[in-house]
Amino acid sequence: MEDEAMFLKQYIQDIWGAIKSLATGMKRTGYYFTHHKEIITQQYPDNRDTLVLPERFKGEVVMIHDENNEHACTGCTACELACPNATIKIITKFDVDAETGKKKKAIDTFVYHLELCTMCNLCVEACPTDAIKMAQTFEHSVFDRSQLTKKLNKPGSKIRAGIE
Amino acid sequence: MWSLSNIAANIDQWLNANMSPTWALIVEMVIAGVAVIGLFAALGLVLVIMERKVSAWIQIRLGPNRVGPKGMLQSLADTLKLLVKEGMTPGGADKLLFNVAPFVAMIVAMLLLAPIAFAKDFQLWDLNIGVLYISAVSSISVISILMAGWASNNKYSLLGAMRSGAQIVSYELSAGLAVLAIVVLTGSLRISDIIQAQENGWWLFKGHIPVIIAFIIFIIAVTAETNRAPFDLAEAESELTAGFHTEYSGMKFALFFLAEYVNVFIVCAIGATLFLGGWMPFHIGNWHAFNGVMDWIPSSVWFFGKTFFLIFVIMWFRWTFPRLRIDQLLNLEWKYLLPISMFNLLLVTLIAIMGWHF
Amino acid sequence: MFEEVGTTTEGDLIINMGPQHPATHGVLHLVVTLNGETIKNVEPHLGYIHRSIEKMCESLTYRQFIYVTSRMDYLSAHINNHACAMCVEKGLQLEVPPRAQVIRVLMDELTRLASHELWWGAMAMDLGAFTPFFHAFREREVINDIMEETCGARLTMNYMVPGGVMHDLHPNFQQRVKDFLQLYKRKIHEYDELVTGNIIFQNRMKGVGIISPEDVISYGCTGPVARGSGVSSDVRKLYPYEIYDKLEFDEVLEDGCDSFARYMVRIREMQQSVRIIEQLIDNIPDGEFQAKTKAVLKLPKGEFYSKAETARGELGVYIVSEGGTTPYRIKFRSPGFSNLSALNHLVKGGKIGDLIAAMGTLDLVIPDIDR
Amino acid sequence: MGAASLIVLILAAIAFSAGAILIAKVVTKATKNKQKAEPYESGIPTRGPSWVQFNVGYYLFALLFLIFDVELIFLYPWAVAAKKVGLLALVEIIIFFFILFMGFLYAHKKGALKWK
Amino acid sequence: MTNEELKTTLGELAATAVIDEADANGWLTANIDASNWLSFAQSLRNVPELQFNFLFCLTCVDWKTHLTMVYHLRSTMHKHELVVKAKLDRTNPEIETVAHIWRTAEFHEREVYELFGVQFLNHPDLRLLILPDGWEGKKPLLKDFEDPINMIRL
Repeated sequence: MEDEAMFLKQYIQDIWGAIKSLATGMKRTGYYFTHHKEIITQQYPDNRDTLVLPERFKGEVVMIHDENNEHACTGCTACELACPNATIKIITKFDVDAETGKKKKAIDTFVYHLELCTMCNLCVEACPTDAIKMAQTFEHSVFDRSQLTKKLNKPGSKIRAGIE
Repeated sequence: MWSLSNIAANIDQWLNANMSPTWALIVEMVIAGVAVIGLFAALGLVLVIMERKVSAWIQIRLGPNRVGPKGMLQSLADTLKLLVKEGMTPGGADKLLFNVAPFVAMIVAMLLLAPIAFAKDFQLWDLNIGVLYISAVSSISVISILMAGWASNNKYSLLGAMRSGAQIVSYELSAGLAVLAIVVLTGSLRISDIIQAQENGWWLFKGHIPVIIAFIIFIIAVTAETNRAPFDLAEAESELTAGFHTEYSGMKFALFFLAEYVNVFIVCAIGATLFLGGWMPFHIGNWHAFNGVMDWIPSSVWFFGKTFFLIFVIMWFRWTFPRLRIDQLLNLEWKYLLPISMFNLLLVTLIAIMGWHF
Repeated sequence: MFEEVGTTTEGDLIINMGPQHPATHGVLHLVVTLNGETIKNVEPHLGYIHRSIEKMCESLTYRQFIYVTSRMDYLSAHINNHACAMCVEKGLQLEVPPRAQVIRVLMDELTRLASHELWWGAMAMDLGAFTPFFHAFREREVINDIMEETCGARLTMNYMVPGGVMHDLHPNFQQRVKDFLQLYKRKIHEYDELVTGNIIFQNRMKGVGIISPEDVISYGCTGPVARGSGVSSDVRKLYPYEIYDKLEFDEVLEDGCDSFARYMVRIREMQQSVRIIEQLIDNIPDGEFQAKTKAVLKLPKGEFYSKAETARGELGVYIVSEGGTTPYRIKFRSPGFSNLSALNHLVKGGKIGDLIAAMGTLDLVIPDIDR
Repeated sequence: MGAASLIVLILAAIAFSAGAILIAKVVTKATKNKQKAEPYESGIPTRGPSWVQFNVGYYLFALLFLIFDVELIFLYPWAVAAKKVGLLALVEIIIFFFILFMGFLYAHKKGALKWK
Repeated sequence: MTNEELKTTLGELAATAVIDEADANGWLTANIDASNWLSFAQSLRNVPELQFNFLFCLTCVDWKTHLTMVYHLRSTMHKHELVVKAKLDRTNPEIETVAHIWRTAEFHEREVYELFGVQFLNHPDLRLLILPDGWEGKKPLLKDFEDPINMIRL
């Protein structure tokens, strides 16, 4: 008889504990059901105007041009060497200095394959003249893969004076 | 006063006045058929958007909010999407069973609508064994699942079907015993009698703790019977991908989906009828002013209000609890729910015989 | 058609779970032999996401190869990078400035926290509870935002470089981490309410997937899997790196040997991570965040092995150098690979539901296993 | 409306289902290929037959259910009459349940309720 | 056990093993003959003073002229570590399995088998684990492996 009483007591205790634990969970979900202020989802395409990405966000590599359409790239290919994925290809040319008549190595085209880039930031770190940086753009999808191969130096741009 | 039963009576009168009785009956049948189909479709749309909104708010999300005002037409868009999906039949499947299974599921769900009282005097068939009819017909639903699972020629489906076979038949027992508690108290199997017996108070409040226990057992058992989480082992998503309807697509899948939701509605409607007084308004003893206000609310609103509250509770379960394991599921039934509900029935009988209820 | 029914006398059913299966979180392929609901054998088939990172690294320089390792165990990307950076530093005999060490440890612990958050949500989802997943992401998003601000990315940060870290901390970092800790402490009890205390959850986890301490060692399991069986295996305690030997934290050990013990290890580990972050967040020393290194790194001829404690266990990086600018051979001893090998042992004789529960507590990240 | 409503309901269900499936058939453009018709097993071709002799575990519960469901059917007429019959009904049902419970305990002791 | 003690114990245990000085990681390296590996492994695992119960890394290195199996062992009781290396023939690499001593070796050996082509004798289940079926023959991690389609040379 003792055993049965113990069993029955245990049985009821089990049920009580189970109901209590389930009720605790339901209380928590019930709380969120009634508290809509806690909702954390963002409405992505709608909030595009107010969306602020941190300045370090690595979206794509861009070349910095100032207002005179001048950049700081000397065409040293440090970034090309630093890149693990062959994302960057630099085509150089030789400018002839108008005053001295000396030939000077300069950048012709800075080819950037966004489709290969993994945003590892190693090229930006490697650049000795801070000519390139990571931009905050992130909506990269296009319909044609060839559009992802970009030319980073703007047409007609030239190297800023005094940068070696 | 405006009510569903008045409208029905008016239509009946008008038809009988203008046509021969046979034609009037046929037209009435057509109207009834169209009405239940409409109810079916509407229930599907409403319950799906309700499920999605409830889950979203519980999960600190917004939920669907693009189609229609506040996303309320989302399920309509989903239906349209399902309509243009190709209905596939897998190569090795048993074609006949595979295609018949959704029909069976729908017929069972539809048949269960017959004895439900949607409002005062508004009932398709008030048969004298209403409760027995419900428990008998609802047992057939397991056949559609077994058919679907077996015919698919898919191992996940087969496992899901087997699981739900063991599960539904087991939980049928405690659901039946919980229903019997009310039958004992009322002394009748007729749905209208059961509702009438709750004129001065719902059984949940009149019948002391045993009825509350019966109510809890009923809710648990019907959650399991309709294969809803945490008892959704038949379609346990993380184990059997989609269980018995893995191979179903397009409209055939939609029919299963719809049947599941309508089943949820029906069991909740039965729960509301048996324990919460069906369309009976909420009355408190001698507060005549209060009772008058309550009476003013249409009876159909009372019925749907109670039913949807129970549906909400079942959804609340789903979005809170993890799933049980198959042996635990059967343990719960055979070691806890069944003995408790048997013992509980004795207590209810004692209360009923001694007249201890209010 | 029906004649076939009688032919398999034993009634064994061979089911493919994965690569497209909701519970395998990625492309793990399990061939499960079932008898009814009982599992007779589980056999993993791998390689669906194998990129041969070890081979790729052989053609990358010592600066470049680190970024690839973010793609192994992407949930512990920082710690993978950290282990690799430490291995290169060992070869170069490079001293990392104290500020960089503290930043690294902070980032490691935040990563561990984020990883465990995701695991918690995903595991609850495996067991059929969907809500915890979203609640876990609420906290995890905050960590990801902090990471994004300082490292510039949310998942594959590539923040560790040989000799230190790539950037200095963002000025907002300290404040945001403190805010996060506030939030975390406010919400931590919900984890218990929703999942840990739940009777269904406990029944699903207790006594499931049992592995004895001897088997844990024999199978080479590390991390929370080993600690759930009471085997001390925390690299941070046993072989302290960076400043872990100066920090106050406990190695979490549970002796249940079952899924619930492994679950509790991770839950308690989150609290230890919070403890470490709290100790460090106000005590970040000033100074350099990166040691001066040559532009081209060359490791001397020899073999270098470094280990770190990722969220999943002990990650070993074994570099064989021939003195060049690229590693001659590199081997990642990934924790998931060894943990996965114990899966069959864990679930044999259990139910399908147990397989899901046990797999959830192994916390498998498939790219880590496939590499 | 009476029993005729059952016919209406069955016809309505069939009409609804068939209508939906037919509309879908008309609207969709079906393509056939061999891979599509294969059973879904996480993207891997299935091994061995799907229709196998199944573990007895599931059927045990079906058998148990059969016993108890018959008992449940007996209970319905009793439940209707219980209130009128009075205490005798309670005594009767206690005896009935006692016998049943003994059977249940026997099954339990025999391990029929243990999942194998 | 310190490295010095380890060295003497190992010397007594297997006279043929050549013990190198501690490497950059502070671990001794025991170079053994592939044919002695199984008995050496058994004694490493079972000798009470050694008790190397945790095989934490198992891999192979392709030296173009030969292969080297590398076993990293640790004792969780005595907290000491050891590296064991065994030289293998490149054309027909064969070594005894240790999957029954350290069960983690089963998966790791399968990995080495398919990536380097090392045959593990008496392995319980030596099949492809990572590579797709029908891959036999090409061993991706060997230095002379070429795959012009999937491998992009930078």
